[in-house]
Amino acid sequence: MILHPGILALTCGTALVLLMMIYASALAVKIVLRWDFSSSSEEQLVLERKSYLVSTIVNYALGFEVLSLFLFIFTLDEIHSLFVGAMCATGSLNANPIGWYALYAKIVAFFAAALWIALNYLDGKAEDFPLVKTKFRWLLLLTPLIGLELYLQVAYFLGLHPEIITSCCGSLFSSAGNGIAAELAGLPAKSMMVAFYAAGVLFLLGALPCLRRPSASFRYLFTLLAALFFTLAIAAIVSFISLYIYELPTHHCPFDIFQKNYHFIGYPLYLCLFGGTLFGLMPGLFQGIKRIPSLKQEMERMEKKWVLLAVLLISSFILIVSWPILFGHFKLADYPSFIF
Amino acid sequence: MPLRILLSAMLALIFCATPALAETPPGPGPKDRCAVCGMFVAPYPNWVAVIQFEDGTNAYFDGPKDMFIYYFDFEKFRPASKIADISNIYVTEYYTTRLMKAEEVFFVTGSDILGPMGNELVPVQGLEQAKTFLRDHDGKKIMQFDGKNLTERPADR
Amino acid sequence: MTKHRIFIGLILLLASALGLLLLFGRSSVSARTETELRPMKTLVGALQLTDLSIWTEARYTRHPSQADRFTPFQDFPSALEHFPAGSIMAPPRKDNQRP
Amino acid sequence: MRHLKILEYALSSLWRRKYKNMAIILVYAFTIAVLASILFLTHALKTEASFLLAEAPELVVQRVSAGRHELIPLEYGDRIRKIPGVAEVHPRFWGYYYDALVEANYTLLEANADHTPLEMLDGHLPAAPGECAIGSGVAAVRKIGPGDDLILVDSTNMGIVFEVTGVFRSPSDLLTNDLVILDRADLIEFFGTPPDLATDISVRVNNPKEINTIAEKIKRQMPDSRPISRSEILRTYAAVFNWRSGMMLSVFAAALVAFCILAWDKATGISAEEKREIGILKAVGWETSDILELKFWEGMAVSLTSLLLGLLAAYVHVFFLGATVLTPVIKGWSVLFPTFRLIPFIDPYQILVIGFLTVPPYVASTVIPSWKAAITDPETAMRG
Amino acid sequence: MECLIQTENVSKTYNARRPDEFRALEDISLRIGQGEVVVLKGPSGSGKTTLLSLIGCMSRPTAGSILVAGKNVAKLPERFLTRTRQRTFGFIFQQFNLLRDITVMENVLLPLYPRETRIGEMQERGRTLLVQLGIESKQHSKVYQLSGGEQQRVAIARALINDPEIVIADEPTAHLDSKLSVDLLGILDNINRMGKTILIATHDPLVYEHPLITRTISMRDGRIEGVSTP
Repeated sequence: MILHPGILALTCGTALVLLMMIYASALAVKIVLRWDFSSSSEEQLVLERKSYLVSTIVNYALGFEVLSLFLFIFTLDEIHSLFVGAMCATGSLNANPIGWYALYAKIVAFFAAALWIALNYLDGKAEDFPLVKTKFRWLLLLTPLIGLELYLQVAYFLGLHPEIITSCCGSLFSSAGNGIAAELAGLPAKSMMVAFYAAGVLFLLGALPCLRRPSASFRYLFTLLAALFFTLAIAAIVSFISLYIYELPTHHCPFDIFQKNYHFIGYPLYLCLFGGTLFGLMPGLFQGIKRIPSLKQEMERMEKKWVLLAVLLISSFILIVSWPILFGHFKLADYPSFIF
Repeated sequence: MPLRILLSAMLALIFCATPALAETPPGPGPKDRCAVCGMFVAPYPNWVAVIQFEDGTNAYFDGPKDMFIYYFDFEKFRPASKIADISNIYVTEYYTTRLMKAEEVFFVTGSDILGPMGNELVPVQGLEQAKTFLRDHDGKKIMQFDGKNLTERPADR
Repeated sequence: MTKHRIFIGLILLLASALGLLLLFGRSSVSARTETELRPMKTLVGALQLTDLSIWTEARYTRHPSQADRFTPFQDFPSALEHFPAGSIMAPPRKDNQRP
Repeated sequence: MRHLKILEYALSSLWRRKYKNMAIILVYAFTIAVLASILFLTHALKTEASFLLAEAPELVVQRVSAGRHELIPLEYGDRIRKIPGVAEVHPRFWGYYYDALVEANYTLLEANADHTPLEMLDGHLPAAPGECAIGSGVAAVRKIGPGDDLILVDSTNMGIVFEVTGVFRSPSDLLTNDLVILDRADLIEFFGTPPDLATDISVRVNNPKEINTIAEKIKRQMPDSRPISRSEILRTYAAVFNWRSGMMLSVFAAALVAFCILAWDKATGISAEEKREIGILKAVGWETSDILELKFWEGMAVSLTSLLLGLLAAYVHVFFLGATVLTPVIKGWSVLFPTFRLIPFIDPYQILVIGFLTVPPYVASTVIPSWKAAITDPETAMRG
Repeated sequence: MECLIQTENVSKTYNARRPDEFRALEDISLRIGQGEVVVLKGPSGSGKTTLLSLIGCMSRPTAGSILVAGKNVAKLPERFLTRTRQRTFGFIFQQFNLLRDITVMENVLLPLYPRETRIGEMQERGRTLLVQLGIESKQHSKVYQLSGGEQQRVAIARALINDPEIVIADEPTAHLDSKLSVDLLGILDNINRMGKTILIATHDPLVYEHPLITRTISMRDGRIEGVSTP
């Protein structure tokens, strides 16, 4: 256990959010059980008012999730000096592999909270609360997710012992290592590049029929492509994009790009990727909502916006990423066999 | 046997001492990039390799590996010059972190010491030290550069 | 209808005051790195110092990095925590112990 | 547009209860200032330590006997020198001295023979037997300066007179406050150190990649030795200061909790006047979400102002006033305690952490009360 | 005459199924056309205020339907109720319900804060209204510095700021002497001339005997007792 101010802030903050979310879930259970829109009873009115509290709490929780993702990564970066051989945030994560899961949980929680807020927003657009039960049922899944995140985070920080010898990204992300991260890094850059750009083009092309035709299947496809692109993009960042940004063929760390040395390029890069993926996921995931008559029109209007936003964000992501590849000094060379 | 080792060590000492004083090329500036992969060289002073040309220019590398890639594919990287234009090749010796002539050191491959470009040919001066390094760091082969080719010393496995 | 302007102005003022302090701090960091830290660094090199001279009351507080694992116990034979500094300072860490 | 207007209203509503809100901002800012001072102080010390100790010997080899630090044979140094990659080996002589006169502990250290003049020293290091150089803390408690005599009692209970030839300048207090530098021969004689033994051995290594291998070889060849690498020293300091700030933060978090209870109380104890006000707002067409936004802006205004004020206060306190309020807490029993002339190493991360430590509790403690206020029935305005 | 408000068998019960259950309104059906000035009259506790708050979209009825400008608001979520209220109604409350510590202008502009109106336009509208009501000189005064009649005018200005179709006034003369009450009726007359429908709850004879009134509805114990047209 390391008693570090950043760790303290993360743990306390997440615990607070979890507490609030548990309270919100208790309200949600009540709402799901007792909701009866046709009733004019005062209880129904109270429930409607409680739903405001729940959405306020989730709004704050999402804000916290976004910021805490950054704080988490910065904290990892701060404490890496405590571990032998750790050169960057990745080294800190490798010091206790649970850290990776904590990070995944944080990312999933971010998407889940954002999607929930979108659902809540849509619900507010209709005059008959068509999504109340749905959204509060989903909320019951969001809370355990945050609980899991807190657990993983605490387990990670508790399991950190400064004497652990971690491998720095150099060796862990080298093709000789094992584990998912190493496999990602070990992916051959050339074929990875092809896959990444192919997925990007497919995704952008997938947007066209969504804008023209009302068919649902195109939207499902679009969402699938968004998910596919997101995973490929993360893999590509680790496998070759980071190399071009750092101009270092061994540095696969996906976090160092937040630093000043690299002109804070990580912020717009991840903002575009995460935002684009979020908007790309929504058309397919919310397709069922179109069946609700009071929301159909609103949905069709919003959907266009989402697709456009997704296309815009993802293409700027691809642009940011391609810049150093196309115009940088750095060249990825293939090494002749005589060396090894 | 010990006498021979001592002699070779002394010889190596003399070899390294004279050129180090006389004509060691200047270290890389902050703007110097590796001639093969394009990354900055200055942040990795313990790995710098330099090819010195007769006309006084230097080509910098971020490790012996890239230097050899350049050397063995010379026409591709510097079509304007010939191999004969090279006056000296320097690499940074592992234990002393000083520049030494590439012909005067042994190169150990496959070790767990990674350079900025990952696996490296680690330059070690003196056969005894090279063997120590091979043992300490899980190396695979000891190689030698004779000014033309990089060859393995088969007896040292 | 101007309160929000005043407020935003106030926040900007405070933030820029903080920003100026940080900038001032950064410039004084670079200035003092040159005038103070560099000579102090040579001092560390010349005298081969390994620790900061902050808490001089006990061995393990004066030289935390050099203390062995038993020093803290040696230094307080009867009391569990002998030195006030000990309450905010962990005994030498295990990572200082090569197995 | 809408948001700005709601902000405008939030500010005017805060202003109407200005004394109460100012009191809250002050208390909040004070709490933040305390927490931020701790963080700034420890972070500055940590950064300075890591910067300075980057010059420390790559390896210090101690001998451990029965779990305790013992004198090390000089012969170990010769064996270490043979390990490939070792550049230099120096035996070090140093020790502690308790000065009964002023009840302070000094650290006695030998002067290494070869060195250039030190900028941080007025005068010079002892060049001959009978001379000494002292830290400014020692000079202050003993009220001596260059040219004066320092009398110390040696291992045979003899008072030995050293002439002070140098005093370290006070900017270097963090390193030198309690030092007494003696000539090597003097020091050996003073402590009565047996010949061919040293306190420990410092080892210089050229290639940082090789340090751990060399440490392992030393440990293997001399099993009773304990090599301490520079990175371990640095990690120790990082851990010590993290521990320290974490510990103090936990203690002072009580203040934050107290404040949050205050905030909660203030927010729940909504007065009849406020309730009437919100009722009117809702009656004239404000939605529940508008009231929630109003409350959000109120909270933002309070916490942002307090955060900035607290950070400013902490900065001034730590870097201009030398953390005067905190020093008694961290000083402990040290007689010689350096005055902090901290170098303002702060980065946005520190500020982010402080924000994270202080704002979410406040937000969490006001969210339910402000919702309670927001659901006030508009009908109350009709009924009076 | 176009029908603007239509209630159909509206009832409102407070604290339903509890010992303190209270039926405030029972089975109210009425229609109010555009441009009408309707008075609800009856003793206190007869359900006038409850009916006004139901029509004014401040609460939902326990049963029945209420159509405001053709839209049924009986079952709307609070959010949409508020939106309808914002756009359709202006309220003049019995106790003026002004915020004491802010200026006259800020009080008048309160309904516009949560809407997308530019600040300049808001102030323009406010000033016009204050000029019309003759209290322009007081726009920067705090409410507690005003006399009762001036406060009433501020309240009227606030009710008109969002240009409502329907103005609802609950006992508007309760705190005014007879001279001021006459003035107020004059103002209401002007408002009516601007084409606005006015709904007044009162038990002040000065009001319900005024020639302006197109219809008087008498209420008692939550029921309509009788309707009279002068």
